Order: sequence, then C-alpha cells, then structure tokens
Amino acid sequence: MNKPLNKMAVQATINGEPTAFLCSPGQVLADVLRDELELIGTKIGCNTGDCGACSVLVNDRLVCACLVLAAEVEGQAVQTIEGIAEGGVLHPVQQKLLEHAGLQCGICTPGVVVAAKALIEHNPNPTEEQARYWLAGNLCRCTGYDKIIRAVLDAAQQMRQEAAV
Amino acid sequence: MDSGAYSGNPASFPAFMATACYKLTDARSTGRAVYTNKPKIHAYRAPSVPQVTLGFELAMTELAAELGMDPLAFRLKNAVEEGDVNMMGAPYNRIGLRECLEVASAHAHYKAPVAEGEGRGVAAGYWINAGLQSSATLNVLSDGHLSILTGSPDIGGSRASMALMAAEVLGIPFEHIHPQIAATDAVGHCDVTGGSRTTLATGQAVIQAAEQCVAEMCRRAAAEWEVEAGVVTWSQGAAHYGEQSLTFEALARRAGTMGGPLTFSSSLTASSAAPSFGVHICDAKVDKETGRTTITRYTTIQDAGKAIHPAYVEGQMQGGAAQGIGWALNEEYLYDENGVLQNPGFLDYRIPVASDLPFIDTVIVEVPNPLHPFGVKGVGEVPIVPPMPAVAEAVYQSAGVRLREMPLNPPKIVAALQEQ
Amino acid sequence: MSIQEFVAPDSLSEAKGFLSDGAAASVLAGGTDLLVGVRLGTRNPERVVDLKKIPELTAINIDAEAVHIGAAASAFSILHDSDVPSFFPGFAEALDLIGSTQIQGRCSAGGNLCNASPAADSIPALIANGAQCLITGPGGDHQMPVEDFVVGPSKNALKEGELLVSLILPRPSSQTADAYLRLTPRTEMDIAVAGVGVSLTLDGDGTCTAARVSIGAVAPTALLVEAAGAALVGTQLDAAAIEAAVAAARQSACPISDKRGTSEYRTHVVGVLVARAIAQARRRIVEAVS
Amino acid sequence: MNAYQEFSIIGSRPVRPDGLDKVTGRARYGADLNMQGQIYGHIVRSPHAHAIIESIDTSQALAMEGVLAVMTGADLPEPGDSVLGGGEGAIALKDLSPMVMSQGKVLFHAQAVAAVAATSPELAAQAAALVAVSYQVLPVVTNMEDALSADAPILHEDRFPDGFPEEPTNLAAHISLEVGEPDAAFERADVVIEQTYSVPMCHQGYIEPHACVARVDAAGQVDLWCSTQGHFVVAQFTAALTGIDVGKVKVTASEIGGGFGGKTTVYLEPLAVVLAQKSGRPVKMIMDRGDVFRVTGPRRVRKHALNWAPRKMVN
Repeated sequence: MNKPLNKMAVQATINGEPTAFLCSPGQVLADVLRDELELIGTKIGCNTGDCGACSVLVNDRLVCACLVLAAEVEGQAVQTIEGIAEGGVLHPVQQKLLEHAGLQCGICTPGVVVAAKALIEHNPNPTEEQARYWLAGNLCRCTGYDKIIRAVLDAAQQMRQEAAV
Repeated sequence: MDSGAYSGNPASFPAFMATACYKLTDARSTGRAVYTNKPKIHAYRAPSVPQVTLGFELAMTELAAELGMDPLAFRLKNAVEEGDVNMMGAPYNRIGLRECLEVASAHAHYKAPVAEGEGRGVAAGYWINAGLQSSATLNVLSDGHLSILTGSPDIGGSRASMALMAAEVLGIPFEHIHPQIAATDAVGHCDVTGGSRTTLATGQAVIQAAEQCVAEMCRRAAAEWEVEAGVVTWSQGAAHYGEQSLTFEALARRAGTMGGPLTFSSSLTASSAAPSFGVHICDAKVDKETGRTTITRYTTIQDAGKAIHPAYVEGQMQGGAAQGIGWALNEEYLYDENGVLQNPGFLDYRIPVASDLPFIDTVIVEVPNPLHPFGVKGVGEVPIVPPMPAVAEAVYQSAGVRLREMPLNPPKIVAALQEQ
Repeated sequence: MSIQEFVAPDSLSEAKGFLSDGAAASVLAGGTDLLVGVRLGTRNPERVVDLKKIPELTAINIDAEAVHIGAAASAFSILHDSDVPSFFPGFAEALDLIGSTQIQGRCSAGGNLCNASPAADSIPALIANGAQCLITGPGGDHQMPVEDFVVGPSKNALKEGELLVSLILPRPSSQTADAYLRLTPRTEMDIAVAGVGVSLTLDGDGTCTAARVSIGAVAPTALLVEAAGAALVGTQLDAAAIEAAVAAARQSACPISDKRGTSEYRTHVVGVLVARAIAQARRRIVEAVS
Repeated sequence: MNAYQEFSIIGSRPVRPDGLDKVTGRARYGADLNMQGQIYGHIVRSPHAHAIIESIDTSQALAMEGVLAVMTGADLPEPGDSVLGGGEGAIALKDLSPMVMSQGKVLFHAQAVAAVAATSPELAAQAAALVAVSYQVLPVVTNMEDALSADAPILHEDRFPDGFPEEPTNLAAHISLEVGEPDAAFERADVVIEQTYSVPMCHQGYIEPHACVARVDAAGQVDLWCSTQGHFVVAQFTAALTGIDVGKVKVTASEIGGGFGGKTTVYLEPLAVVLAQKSGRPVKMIMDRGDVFRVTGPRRVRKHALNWAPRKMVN
C-alpha cells in the first residue's frame, strides 16, 4: 500500500539564487521552503490561504506559499522573507515595523513584510484604506493592525522620498 | 457558564470583577459552571471578565440615560478609589479609574460631535492583575555587557521591558543588554506569561537582581578605594566616591581580579500586583438595511501604572481592543447538534482583518503602583474588557436596537430592527 | 496529499490527453480551491494538470464584439488588464472581493466558475454581463451561457474530458454598465452571504432598454432573475421599478440557513443589494455619459 | 511610594532586542526546530462528541512500514487526585489527562484517542487512519440549559459538586459571593434593572498553531522544545501526565506566535514525549489549524442575568 517515493526535480530561482530541489507532486511550496530549504521564515498558520503568514512572491506576484504546489515554480523566481533584506540592509518596511513596534508575537510579521513590500512596489503612495485592504489577507491577532499600518505608510513615504532624491 | 467537558479554571473570579469599577454596598453574585460535550474551556485574556462586564456596563449606561446624565460623569460619581473595598473584601490601593474617566471625558474623541447616523458608546473595565512566581539571573559579561535570563516567554515585547528596567537600575546602555528566555534547567522557576504579570513580576526579579549587582559593584569599588562600602554611590553606570569613579564596564572587565564572576539571581512571589482600569470610547455606524456595523473611531484610555516601553503598552491596548471588537461583532463558535464545530478555520471564525478596523487611539494614564519599585501595573488584559459594552452601546445609538446577545452580527441586527 | 503526478502541458491538445486517459485528474489553475480541498480531504486527485502554461488559457484578448478571458488567467492579471476593469467594473469588483490579495494573485475567474460554489463572487457578475463559456473536449468546441454552466453546488456542466477554455463577455456599449455587490460580515476574507450582479443599458433619456440581474449565495447556484430584469426594462428606474426588481429577486431566492447566515436574512439582504447594485450601475452610465 | 521617582530610560521606545530576528524571518517558533533523526506524530481524533471507547486496535497502523510507535490513553498513567499549578492555571490531573488523550470515554468531538509516529507526516497521517477505534456512541449535549435538564446525558458519572444531590449531574461548580444586604437593597431600590446577557464561546485565535518536538535519551532525560506561555508549567504538566520526574524534563520555550491564555497548558507535549520514549526517536508534532479550533482553549460561553437595584447612585 505504500506507493514508491515519487519525487520531482525542480529548478527555480529562490531569493536570487538558482536552486534545485526535490519535491513530491503534491507538496506545497511552503513545505518545501521550510523543510527542504530551511527557509523557516515562511510561517504556516492555517495551510488554507486564510491567514497570510506564508506570503511569498512568485515572479513578483504575492501569493500564499501553502496554496502553490512546489512543482509549479519550475523556472520561476521565488522571493521569501529571507530575501527581503538586501546585503544585510533592512527593507524600509522591516525597519519601520521595528521603529513603530508594529509587531508583538511576530508570527505574522514575515508575511506582513512580504505583502507590504509588494504593496509599495505596486502602489508607491497607498492610502490608509488601500494599505488596509491590500493587507486584509495577513491576519494579526496581537496588534489591532494600528502600528502595522502606520509602519507601512511610513515606509512607503520614506521610499518615495528616497526615490525623489 | 459552560465549562466544556472538563472542569479546570475556577469560576469564582469573574462575578466580583464585573462590579469592581463601582462603589457597591450591597451585592450578591452567584454562578454555576456546567459540563457539556465541548472542549474544556481555557483561559483567554482577562478570563470571564469581559463577559460579565458586558451586562454591568450596559446597565450603567442605561441608568445614566434614565437619569439624564452623561455616561462618563455618572461613572465618575460612582467610581472606586483608594480605600474602597471590592466584593472579595480587598481594599483598593492607589488606583487610576477616576483619572481614566477624567481623561476620557476631556478627550477630543469624546468632545467631538457624533457623526450623522453613527452612535457612540463608552465603557470601563477592570482586571485584577496577577503577581505569581518569577525568577531572573543577570550575568555581567567580560566586555561590560549584560545578559538577562528569565523563564518568561516573550509574547509582546517583554524582553525589551526587561532590558529597559535593567538599564535603568544599572545606568548602562540598552543596547548592551541581552535578554533571553532560558530553558527550565538554566534559570529559576517562572509561572506562565499571563495574567498581565510578566513586566511586573519578572521585571521585579530583574530589578532586584540589578540592584544586587549595583550593591556588589559598589562593594568592589569601595574595596579598591579602601573606603567603607556605604560611602560609595552609584549613578550614570558607575560607582563614585569623591573624585574617583569606576564604571560598570571597568568593573566587568576586572571582575576576575576583584572578586570573581558577577552573577545575580532573584526569585520572588510578587505581591506587588495592582488592579488596572481602562475606559474605551467607540463610534460605530450601522447600515440599517444590511445590519453591518462599521467601527468608525475608537479610543482606549488605560492606567498602566508606569509604562516601561510605551509603544508596547499601546500595542496591548490596541490589540485587546481589536479582539474585543471581534467578539462584539462577529466571533462565535457554531456547533451542530452532534457537537461538531462548524467553523474551525479563519475563514468562518471571523477575527478582524486590517480593513475592518480604524486606527485605535491610545492614551496611557500613569498612576504609579505604590507596591512596585517603578510603579508598574499589568496592562495586557484590561483592554479586552470594555469593548463589548462600548460597541453594543454604539450600535444601539446608531441603529436604535439594544441587543444583549453577542455577537452583534448583521442577521441579528436586521432581525432586531424588523421586530421593532 | 494523495497527488501522485503533476503535469504542466503547454498545449490544449496535450492537456485534453491528460484529462481523458482515465486517471483521476484535476485541473489546476489558481489552486485556491483545489489545494484547500486536498488539504481538508474533500478533493482527492491522483493527477494534477497545471493549465497555466497553455497560452489560450491565460490570454486576455479583446476584439470588436467581445472580451475573451482565458479560464486560467488570474484575478490579479484581469484586474490589472488595461481594459477589462473599465469595460466591466462590476466584474472587476467581484474579482477584487475574492479572498485576499494573495488569493487574487492565484485564483482565476474560470476556476471560480468551475468550482461552482453557490457563493462564488464572479459568477453573478458574469451572468449579469451575459458571458458565455467556451468549452473544448473530445467532441470539439462549444459554447454555453454561464447561467447554464453551473448545475448544482460544486457541480458544473463539463463532461468527462472537457475543459473550460475561456469566458466570453460581449463588449458593452457606452450606455451599458455593470455592478457587483455582496454582503459579508467582514470587509474582506469572507464568503458572500448574498451577492448581486447587475448590468443595465439606458437610452439617451434614461430609459432602461436592457437589464440583467443575477443573484448569488441564495440558491444552490447563482441565478439569472429574468423577472427582475424585465421589471426594469422600459422604466426610468423609478422607485416602483426597483421595488419590483427587488421583489422578483427575493422571490427567486431560496437560501439555506447555515453558519454564514439565516435564510430570512439572506432573502432580505439580497433585495437590499439588488436595489443598491441597480443604483450603482445607473450611476456609472450617467457619469460616463456626462 | 515607589523606590524610583525619576527615570532616564524607562518610558523611552527603543527597538526591541528580538526585533531583528522577527522581521527577517530568523526567529524560531514552535514548528521551526528540527531534531536530528526526528519522526512525526499524528493524533487519531474521535469523530463523536460523546462516546465510550470499546476497543482500540492499533495493530494495522503499527505494522505499516515507517511507523515507529503507536500510543493510546492506556500509555498514560492513571491520573490521581493531584492538582497541578496554582491560581488561575490550577487544574486537576484527572481533568488534564483525558483532555490530552481520552482514557475510556470521549467527551468532545475531535478529542485525542490515540497517536502514531512515523517517518514522514504523510505516513503518520495514513497510519492514523488505520487505527481502528470502536465506539459506543452516546447522546450529545452542547448547551447549558439542556445539560441541566432531568434527562440530560451525564458526562461525569463520578462527580458530585458540593451541596448538590446524590445523583450525578452536569453541574461542575456552584459559587456565591455576597456583601452587605442585597435582599434589603432590592426592597428599597429606586429602580430595578433585570436583563439577561450572553456571550458565545470564542477562540483566542493566535496565528501560530501548537507545535513541539521532543527527544528522550537512553538515560530517560527528556528534551522538549515547544511554543508555550510557560515552559515551567509544560515541564510540570508533562512530567505529571507521563509519570516522569520533573527533574528529567528540560523544556525550552520557542518564540511564541500568540497565546492570549490559550498556551498555558499542554496538548501535544506529553504525547510527543511518550511517542519519543516508545520509538527511541525525536518526535515532532504540529497541530492542524482545524484542530486548534476544535480542541484547544476556547473561552467560556456565558449567560449572565443581571438583577440590579441601584439607589442613591447620584448624590
């Protein structure tokens, strides 16, 4: 009754590095990132796309890694929380979350960082309402979202100023 | 109340907590806990107090209305203060309910007119706050940094508050302090992070250990200077006597030749817990056709004793308010007749998402706890107590229907409006 | 997971082969329903056929008569197409309401339709716009209206080996606009308790010359309420006409009571949404003309 | 009077020391630690909310390749009459033990009845499905009014709260508090308000599901990593539930992804320890989100009748 191990070889660019991994056909990207590639910053809160803790970018598109089959990313570019700080320099969203105390337990934080980065790339000047709706898929039970939203808007403003210089 | 399948947490607290904000001379509270085929209930943020406070606070508001009084002024008239005794017979020490009510009355939110079609509700809340057992060990490192070990898991920033308190006592930079959560074999016993006790009780162990460190460093400096230990003073991160001084870093670097490793531990059962109070103001707009409620403005005011790291105190206030708003509007377990939960996921167990909430304004009131060296009071639990009655009153003021069964979801509001 | 095989064909004919050789196969477009179903044990495919490498299935093409949206095109790509949201703002609203930004990055209008949930947001919007399904299969290609495609909760009209290729929405005139509204307890991350899609056409003096009203989450499938549309045609969309459309919609509704809402509430609120969606579609036409 | 009257750094807002790890994804939570050679635990849960377990046959699961241990409630020592913890967190062992794994009777849906450990999560799930449990299904009662009715099914045949009849009931506890003269107060009241309020069962809703990994070495020393609000409590509860000396149970608290009171007890940890003992391998367990809602810490459902007779409240 045990089926033989049925692994697929997948090649993708993960956080800028060409990466090859083996996965089973039904394995989701979140599990491969965490268990095979030791990228444990992608968190699993629900496994059904309802909490956003596993948010990653696939070809710059914001998705839940629990709802992507690992085999689907063949030839694609995946960016996880581990790839957001470039050369050890924090992304403004990361820096502003720290400064605004926009995290308490921190389990949602990697997903929030990835989603907020995608928001600002998509819309460099989001309103409060736009930020709230964009991040509605990132559940946070600790903060009431207040300091998260302030941090994201502040990061966007800083990035606009830097872009203008 | 429903215990679920097994008993556990005692049912005795909440009854008196409902009345804890006001001077009551005569009262009786009875409660029954019942077994049902559901999971055993467990502690949840200010266990049971929001539930009993709902009724009491709504009654206070209704009574104020009947008397033609402002609901905050009515509460202020009846608010407990130092020396009053609660239903458990315990006298209050210096507490901050009056201050919170006064700040709320004067707040720009409360002064602002209620927008067309909206309603406003206010409510107060109380939580006893726990002390319990805590331990901390401080290790002075050879480069003048400090490691702090405690056994209190950090859920909302307590490592930052531990480092701040140690920095305050020792006078060394915050960045030189490295707080860690140690395993059970590496530090003395700590009870759970819960009951709003960690910054208060584990923090007090840190403060005591840091004070031991200061005393020992002063002794060592005195020995170096060949003076009585009592004449050496500690300030700005250094021991001083006359013109002479020895810094924390110097004493750390020379520990090996001045008496050995500098390690200090403190364990205690904190008797310094003090009750905490909060007042919330909620504006809400009910769409009377669909029954949907939008929270349009929300303000929380709370006595934190002394706020060690104000941003994380605000965070507790905002997070507690958000959870309470979730309870008020949508959250509930739905069982079928076989005892099977119908909504075991975040899709249908609806906690608030970012677009469901406005910014949540905060005002930290600081009435120091006289039993704590820094004046700290617990802050994590009070903020979930007032939201249900505050939201329910705002819904009533907006929609004109008074609902006493939570949550105030759209079908319930429409049904009540149609009945009217 | 039970999935034993993952294939990503790059042509329709190859895909059809994978779907018709007898294996228990499921197509994967966005995966937002399939992978949740596998996780919760309600779906059990052995083979997954990823459709996103097939050009026809992800393309969005606009010709003189119609807009053709590949069945596997993601909500995100439709929402950020240069033309589709301005042609069909109501359809775009429906897609924008599905799940989160993350879900919209993956889910597809075709998948939302094939999944055939009674509460799917995009289906009433498609029905209101008179959309057709282009289906390919062993017997060749054929079309059918969206309202006939869903035959029951989680049941669609696709036969063994058939595949939904694209959705075809007739191009609206400048006097036509649509709207989609739904009711959920939360603002986002929720499933419709009731949903309404409306498409209206007005002539120069504001008389309604065509109207389609579709309601979702209040019956086993999304419904085209012909009587509601008929109540509007020939009127100036006055209060009486709107009330008649609302009554027709409520009459067609036969909702269940469940964890998301009672039957009474759903019936009530679907009428509220019909009136509001009509007002919104009319406003769009008036604003576009002025 | 406070010992410190003025502050130099208290009240400022520095960046928290653990912040960098949390915004970069490096912080390790309950599910983020792997021990060398670890296998995976999976819990068999009851499909019924009220039932007597007639028999459990684990032989088929145990025979599966890759399955290294199976356990049932019989592998936990009989709970005695001891009470663990103190204050708000106090709990009788006889309430805690069956909550973690049933020992003969199932009292709520999805209650744990057995667990397996296998070399992959998928295998463990498949093996769990092969554990054959035979139930005698009993009537279910899910609300308080019905639970107190005369013909209600009784959950605990052996419990008699103080001051209540000889026959067992579903009444778990009864408390009363009084100050002053409430009866007289009602008589002289200006206004009496009588209302009933109710609040449903709600969940803490922390985003991180329960998770742990446990190792037991040849000397019986337990090394346990888990997400908890109190790892000393985990050590104490786990030791009591498994019959191991507390001194042999080392618990390391991972970063914790929210708790709000819901992570002040144990659900998985004692089971992971028993499976690790039996298999000789470290055992990792992660709770499924649905099970977090189904079996862990909801807050009380409460109906609250208020009878209030305020007088001279306005002076």
